[in-house]
Amino acid sequence: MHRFANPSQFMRVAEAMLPWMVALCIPLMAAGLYFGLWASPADYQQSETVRIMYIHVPSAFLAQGAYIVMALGSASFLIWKHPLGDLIARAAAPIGCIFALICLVTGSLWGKPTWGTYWVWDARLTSMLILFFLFLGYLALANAFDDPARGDKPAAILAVVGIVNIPIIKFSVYFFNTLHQKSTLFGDLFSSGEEAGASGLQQPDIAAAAAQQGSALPPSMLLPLMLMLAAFSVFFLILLVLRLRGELATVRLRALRAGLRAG
Amino acid sequence: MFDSFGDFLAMGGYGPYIWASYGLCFGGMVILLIQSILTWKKRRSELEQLEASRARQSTPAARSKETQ
Amino acid sequence: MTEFLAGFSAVLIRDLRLALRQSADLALVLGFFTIAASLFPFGVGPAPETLARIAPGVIWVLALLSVMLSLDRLFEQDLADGSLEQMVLTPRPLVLTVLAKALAHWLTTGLPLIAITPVIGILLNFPTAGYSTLLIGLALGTPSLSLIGAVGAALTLGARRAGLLIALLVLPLYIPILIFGVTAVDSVLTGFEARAHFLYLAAILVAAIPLAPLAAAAAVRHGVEG
Amino acid sequence: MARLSATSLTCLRGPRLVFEGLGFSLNAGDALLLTGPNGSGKSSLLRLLAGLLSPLDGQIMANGHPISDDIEGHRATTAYLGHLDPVKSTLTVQENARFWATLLGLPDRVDVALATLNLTDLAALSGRVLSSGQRRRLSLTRLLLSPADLWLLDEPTVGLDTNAVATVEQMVADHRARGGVVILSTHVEFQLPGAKTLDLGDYTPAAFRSEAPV
Repeated sequence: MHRFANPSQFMRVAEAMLPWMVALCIPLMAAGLYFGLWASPADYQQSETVRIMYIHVPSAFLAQGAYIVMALGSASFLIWKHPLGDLIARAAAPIGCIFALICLVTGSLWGKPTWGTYWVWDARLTSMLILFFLFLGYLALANAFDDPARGDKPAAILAVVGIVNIPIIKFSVYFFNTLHQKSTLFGDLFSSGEEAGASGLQQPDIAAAAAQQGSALPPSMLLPLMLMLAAFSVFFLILLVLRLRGELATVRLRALRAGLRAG
Repeated sequence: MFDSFGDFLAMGGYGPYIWASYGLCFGGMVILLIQSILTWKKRRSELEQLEASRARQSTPAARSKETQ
Repeated sequence: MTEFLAGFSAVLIRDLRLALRQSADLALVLGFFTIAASLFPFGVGPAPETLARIAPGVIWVLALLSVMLSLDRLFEQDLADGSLEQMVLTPRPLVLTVLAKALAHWLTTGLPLIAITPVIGILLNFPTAGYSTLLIGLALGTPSLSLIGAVGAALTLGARRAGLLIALLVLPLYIPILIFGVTAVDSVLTGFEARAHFLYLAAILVAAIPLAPLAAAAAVRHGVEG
Repeated sequence: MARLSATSLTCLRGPRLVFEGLGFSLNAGDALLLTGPNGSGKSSLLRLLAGLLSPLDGQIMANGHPISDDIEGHRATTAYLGHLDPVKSTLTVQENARFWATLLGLPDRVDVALATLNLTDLAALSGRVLSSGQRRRLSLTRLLLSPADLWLLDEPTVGLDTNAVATVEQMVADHRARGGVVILSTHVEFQLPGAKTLDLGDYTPAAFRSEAPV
């Protein structure tokens, strides 16, 4: 089925859901911001800076989610020749890259008041930095060919190779981190010590954030976090559909131009 | 809860860090959103323009085909 | 079975012969490794203790970079003169051909690096107690560098600025090997033993041997099209 | 059942639609001569048939099965001679030939192949010193070292002297006699008795067509 022959069922469903998603995202975001910034208590230890968590954790969640979407799209393109697979990957990659960057920046802005430095080679921040490099690699490879269409398959292969390597990278980063993590202030804050040997894909960030507080997050903090997570996820889907439409239009344009320049 | 808007902005002295990170985060998201919409709009207009020019040009070509 | 080996060894011998006949390329890799290593004393100061402390990290990072810099030798020339597409067209499984090329690359890059490492160790005042761990680590790690590098080289066939692009694609995937290699030496120097680190390096190698050629072969098949 | 056939083949090279709606059918022993102006897609068609290029549309069938089903199997039964001569300058003629012979699976035919294209006395020379005609003859030896019954030759005789051309014509005739199929493009005179011809100029898409692939 030529992907530009007719927008598949998938796209029609996605288009139809778009307005609903927007209608869902705005209130969620507003509520998240209200509870996150205004109506939730400061942390006894980090005081107000804990509010950065409400955007740091969701952006980390989206960055990893985007990579998984990218890898699944690429795998379906490579293995089952799904015509939209690589387009979904190409749509998700920039989103994931930007959110990885946001996660890193908010992480370092959160780190400055609490740890005194903008960057600490903490296991989770380091993993996010490497994930950001993987995104850069994908984007560079996907656009490294004179004929844009030639970049589809190599980029898809890279995404699958990347997802296979992520558990190994995460494990080695935690391994590296526990070796160099004696008892610094930072140690008990992020308590990455106990997380050493996290096998398989990294456990969800929420648990890590909860573990970091020693006891589970108080409900007054968990609410804004959940709201922001939901709002960010819906926002991600909106962006994905928008960019997917752009990718599909680009491919259709290329086909038309080929037909035109045939003479 | 904050007792005054001033305190809210000050954020217990950590205002710059918190507002910087919120600003950058939502700034990034808005830029991403706008860029996505713009590229889509640009592509769509190119598509319409191309299809229009094809429609215009295919009629004379069709005519010239009959005359061959 | 021998029929598979015939094809495999034909590619291996040819690549080794090509590399040895252009031994200038070999010297380039070793030259880079030595010069880059000797830059560090100028950078961090010649004090023996500082050098000794950073020596394991420096040697491993430079070994990694040296392997990566010579990855274009794997497919670039063969694509240019049409050999690569002919290799795709032979009845031989492409996966074995790619594995043979990666092995040839390791024999002509990884092995010489390991051979010259003691010299570099002297330059950087590498603690003698850690030598055996360093060499074993490199012996287990550099083949994986060549295998993962082969995937990077295959993915960037026909891409603009492939040399730089390979670095961006491959270096993040090299991080686990770097970590286990360097921490192996550190743990031995601090009185622990490095068995666990070697097992991790070996595990990565055992996984890379079948998986990397699969990904590289798929990328090569795409690379020759066009 | 045709050894090789194509139906409504369409080829896109980068942004350009090279040809469309192309079709043919060949049985064992047949030959197909591709003609047409430069840029009409002769090389692209040969690369498509070798499985080195995937068509935008249309179907290529080998022995009744689409080649896309088992592209590796198809490639293993195909000998493709492109514009490039894969001759390594640091290897000798003998080493070059033996490498391809081993890889293609007929290592014991090296001497016969070199003799056929009278490269025997050049056997010890390294590739660097060969002339382009000699390099072309060396890559032509690959046809004799390969079990493939389908030959796809892209201007095989470019740069060859007259008796070398005669050798190639003889090679092609013998191959067809053995039941092989040959598809070749050429701009010079080439003896191909009883061959079908295909002018790619007929399949170049008209300047503007009403039904664009939308």
